[in-house]
Amino acid sequence: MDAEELRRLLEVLVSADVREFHLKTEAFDLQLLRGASGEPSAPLTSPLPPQERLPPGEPGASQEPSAQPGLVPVHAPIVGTFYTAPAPDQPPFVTVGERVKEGQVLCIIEAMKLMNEIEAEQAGVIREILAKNGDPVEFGQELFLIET
Amino acid sequence: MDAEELRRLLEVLVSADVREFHLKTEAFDLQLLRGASGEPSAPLTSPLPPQERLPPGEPGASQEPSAQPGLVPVHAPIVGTFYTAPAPDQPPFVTVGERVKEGQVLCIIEAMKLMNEIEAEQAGVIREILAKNGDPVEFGQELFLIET
Amino acid sequence: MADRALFQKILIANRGEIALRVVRAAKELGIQTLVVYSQADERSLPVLLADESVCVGPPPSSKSYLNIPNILSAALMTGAQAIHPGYGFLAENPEFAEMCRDHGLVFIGPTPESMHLLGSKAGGRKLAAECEVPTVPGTGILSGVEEALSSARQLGYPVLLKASAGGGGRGQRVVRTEQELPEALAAAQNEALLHFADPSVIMEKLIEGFRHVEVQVLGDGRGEVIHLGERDCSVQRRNQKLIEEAPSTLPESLRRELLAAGVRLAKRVQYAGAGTLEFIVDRDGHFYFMEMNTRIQVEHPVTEMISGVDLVRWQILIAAGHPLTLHQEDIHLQGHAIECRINAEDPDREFRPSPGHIDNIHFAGGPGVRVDTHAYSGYQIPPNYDSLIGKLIVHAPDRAWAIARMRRALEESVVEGVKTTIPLYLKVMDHPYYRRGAVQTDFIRAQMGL
Amino acid sequence: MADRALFQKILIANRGEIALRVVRAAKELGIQTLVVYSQADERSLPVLLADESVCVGPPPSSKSYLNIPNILSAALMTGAQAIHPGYGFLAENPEFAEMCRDHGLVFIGPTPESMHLLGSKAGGRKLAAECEVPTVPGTGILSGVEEALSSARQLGYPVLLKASAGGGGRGQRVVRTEQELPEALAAAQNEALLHFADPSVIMEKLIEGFRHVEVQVLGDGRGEVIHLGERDCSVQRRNQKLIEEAPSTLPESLRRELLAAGVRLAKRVQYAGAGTLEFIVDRDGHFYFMEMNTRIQVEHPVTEMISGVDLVRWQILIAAGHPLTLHQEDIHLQGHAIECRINAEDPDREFRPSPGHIDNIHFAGGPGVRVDTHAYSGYQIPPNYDSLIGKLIVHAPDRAWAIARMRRALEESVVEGVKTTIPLYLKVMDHPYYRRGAVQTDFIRAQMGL
Repeated sequence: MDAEELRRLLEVLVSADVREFHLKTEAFDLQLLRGASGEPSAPLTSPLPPQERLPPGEPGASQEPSAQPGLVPVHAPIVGTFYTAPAPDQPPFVTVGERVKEGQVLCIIEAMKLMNEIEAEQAGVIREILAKNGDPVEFGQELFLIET
Repeated sequence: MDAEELRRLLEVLVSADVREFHLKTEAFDLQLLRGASGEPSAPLTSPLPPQERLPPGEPGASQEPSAQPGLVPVHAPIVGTFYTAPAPDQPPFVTVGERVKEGQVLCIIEAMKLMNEIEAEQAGVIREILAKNGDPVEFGQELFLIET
Repeated sequence: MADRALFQKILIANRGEIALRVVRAAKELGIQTLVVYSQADERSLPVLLADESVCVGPPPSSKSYLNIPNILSAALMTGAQAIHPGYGFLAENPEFAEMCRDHGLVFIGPTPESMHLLGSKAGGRKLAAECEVPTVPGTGILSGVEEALSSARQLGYPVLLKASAGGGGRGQRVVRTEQELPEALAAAQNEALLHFADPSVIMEKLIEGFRHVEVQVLGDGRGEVIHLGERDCSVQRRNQKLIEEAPSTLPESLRRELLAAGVRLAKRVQYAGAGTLEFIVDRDGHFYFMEMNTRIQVEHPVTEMISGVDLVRWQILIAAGHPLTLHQEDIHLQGHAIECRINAEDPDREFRPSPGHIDNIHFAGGPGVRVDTHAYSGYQIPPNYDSLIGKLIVHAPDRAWAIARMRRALEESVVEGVKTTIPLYLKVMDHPYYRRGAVQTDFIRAQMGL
Repeated sequence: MADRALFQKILIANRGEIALRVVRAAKELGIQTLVVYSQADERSLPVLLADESVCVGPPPSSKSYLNIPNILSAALMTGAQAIHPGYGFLAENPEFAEMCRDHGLVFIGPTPESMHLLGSKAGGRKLAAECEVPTVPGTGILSGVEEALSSARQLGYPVLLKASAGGGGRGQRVVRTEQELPEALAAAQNEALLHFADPSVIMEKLIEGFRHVEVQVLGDGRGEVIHLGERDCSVQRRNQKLIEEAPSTLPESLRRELLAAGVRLAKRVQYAGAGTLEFIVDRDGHFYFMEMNTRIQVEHPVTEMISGVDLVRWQILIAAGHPLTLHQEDIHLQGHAIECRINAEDPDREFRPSPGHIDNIHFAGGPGVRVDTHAYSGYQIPPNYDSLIGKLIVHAPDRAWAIARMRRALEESVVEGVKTTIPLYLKVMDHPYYRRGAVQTDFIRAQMGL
């Protein structure tokens, strides 16, 4: 086993997040231990009693990014009130399953009495609308998932 | 395996964050340990600035037990002043290299103006005397190492 | 006075938060600290923070914190001049105080003589009579069933049988009818013998529904005694205090009477150092002297917060022969203070102790918050001692604000790895009885169902 | 007053320890808290402890903590009635205060008008003249080199050039000879333009060797103003305060004059809320008014400790229209308080910021210790903001005791994972100059060589 062979082996182990590895063949015996202290280190991250933690359903930039493959989230670029339609009596800008073009208006965020149109940055199909009409949304909150 | 090969091997191991590595082939046997003190990282155990930590030389029950194989420590059973001899002008009870019997007096610990004789619990050969004549000793402190 | 040479080194014969409290006071006075400890406490904060430490025995307290020869040896061989006993363990042991004196060591506390005088319930009762301070109507040590029966008839049922030497509720028996009395007396005597090596039992009229209120005093040992107000310690569970506050919510005139009674009692014995006179106050506003604790109390910080007086510093100063330069007119009690004892216990499982590893601990901060704790992230709570891991104390201009402050401080505090009493205290702070200041010692059981 | 309906909800437009300080004050008043935050502060303590939180932008403060539209939107859409700006960021921005008013939100601070009036050095100088409070001899805004040369001749060298709109030492130039002046003026104007978008520069006589002393006031906006004593903030490094204390060690008569001058100035503008009047005091005991900070200061806790007054609570009450029921005769300053700012900086490497992961943090406790920190074990200090991770404050009956207490508190405090200023402060507490109370603003450089 040469260095190049070992390098390739390690790449595979790293990508699989293997921490301990032991391989014995006739030619060699390989043992290795990767990564920090071995311990999944995070006992210290929450200085708060459970009752103080953010309820999981609450809107927040803290939401885990929806990392489904092929789905691109649209984030709120400003803080304000989310509207799906230009006016209460009008149809929504977009609906789930609809194909949108780059630059097409997806919603309005009202901030400081100004209506800000939020446009699609990429073309694709609306797969999910994550905010409800009239919801307050914060900076960075996911509003739509678009399949590109 | 030459130096250049080893260097490349190490680069690969570092980039993969390998901590312990053991490779044995017909040609060689390589073991290595990377990173911090090798100690299982305990960032949380010491709430004290370094200047507050016990100086390593200080007598203390905190001393690591001398875990040499075949050596049995004799611990101080009481707090007091350690004396190697029955009186200042007399020879010590025991010396290094001396063979002692079970029940033989090894030293005196003076506590509350009383002289307490400390006896060997096992027969063996005195390999080390860990306290000095006149030292204050605390409960549990190691006084002698006896090879049994 | 911090500049005056006092002791050069003191030995602290205790553990946990009170050992740390004494280390702090000594450091601020420029006195070297020597902490003695058991093998279970080697990694505890007072041991780590003290200038020196000496291991005096294995984990069981009978072999370490109560091991008088080892503790005295440690003091003598390291040149400590005085011993602070904290609370519990040797703090109220007159023999230990005497042995300190015999070995030329200063015991930081009252004289053995006043400890003897005040140590038993019978002794306290006699002293109270001399000072015209009311005690619960009752007897001296009962000679037998005959005397017990006639005394009970005189006092009126229900009555309470108590070990004369006891404390903490052990050896107590409530007797509601004459039929129960003979058997209850025998049982109480047995229990007293078992726990306190003394079968002496006294009888008292049973007071049902009362508050526990205590007076903090400082005496100079020459007859000068001042009080630093009273504390209400009625939030208890099985005779264990959980929450204390100062001042009490008693009417002003009653407070004044209580405080004067406390000072009168302490003066009578020429008390030296910090002491506490415990009273019960019944629903009708009658108060009765129970006993004197001749030591610092767990709950002393609430008094420190409202008085601005450092009680542990004064214990050391007085023991060193420093005159009590504080006079009653210098004491101005301000605002309201509350202490919650954070115990590693599981309130949902009958307060069973929950020792173990503290993965993470984070106490509240900000204005008016004091934290006295020996715990830290990574600390292993030994199973050998009591479950107190810290005290959260708040001070505010008035009681309502102090409750609001305690509420927010409890919300900020986190202990991960072991169960604590914090969730219970959050409920107490919201409880209308507690908020009204109308809590009796049965509150936790009767009002909170625990 | 805690019972009176004030605001139902306030928005806190800040981060770190001061955001937490405001959360605490609001909680104790029973007011709902909404903290706005940048993406870098999502796991910060004020965000975690607030009732609600809204992300208002990415890490750079220009896009989050200074993002007025997003902050106002957050207030409007969540129904907050008032905004507390903390210190820094938007705290002294009169336009922001005006925009709050325009949108029906209460800005917790003075009126935009008094902020305008006090915002510039030239404005402060004019006000001082009207109130007969001395300022450092100097000029108004310089029209050009001609005026600068003649003014300098009149004042006598050395002189100091300063940006009129500036702060924090930016745009300042010391000029010791006539030859240097023209070039220095041009440089100062350029720097002023660059940092404050305003090239206006003033000239002052340079005072060498002085103390920084400041007066804390509370005003009700209707002409009633009280002071809460002064603070000495002379332990600085590059114009950044490190250690503050209250009261100062100035002679009593000088203190009285200073305090009276501070109250006079604040009364003149009918000041509303908490404010600080900054003075320098030269070696001869002359004092000069520098400027007014129209906000809460980092070092406000030392004043809270000696006065027992909760300044942030009063900011909220006054903004809500509550009368200032505190009068000057109610204020009794007691003892001595010291604050050390714990910065994540490396004192051995020119105080370079040391952001990163806090593996373990443990602050001191016990009597007379207050900790204001937003840090916790496991907290990641973002590199985007200042390096303050906490404030350690002590209070004791006198200054020597306060120093001893701070010393022991610093020894107890541990921060693992990042470098802090704690080791430096331990040295300061032992330094004879500091202990004597004879520290000027050049102390850290001149006496400690840093």
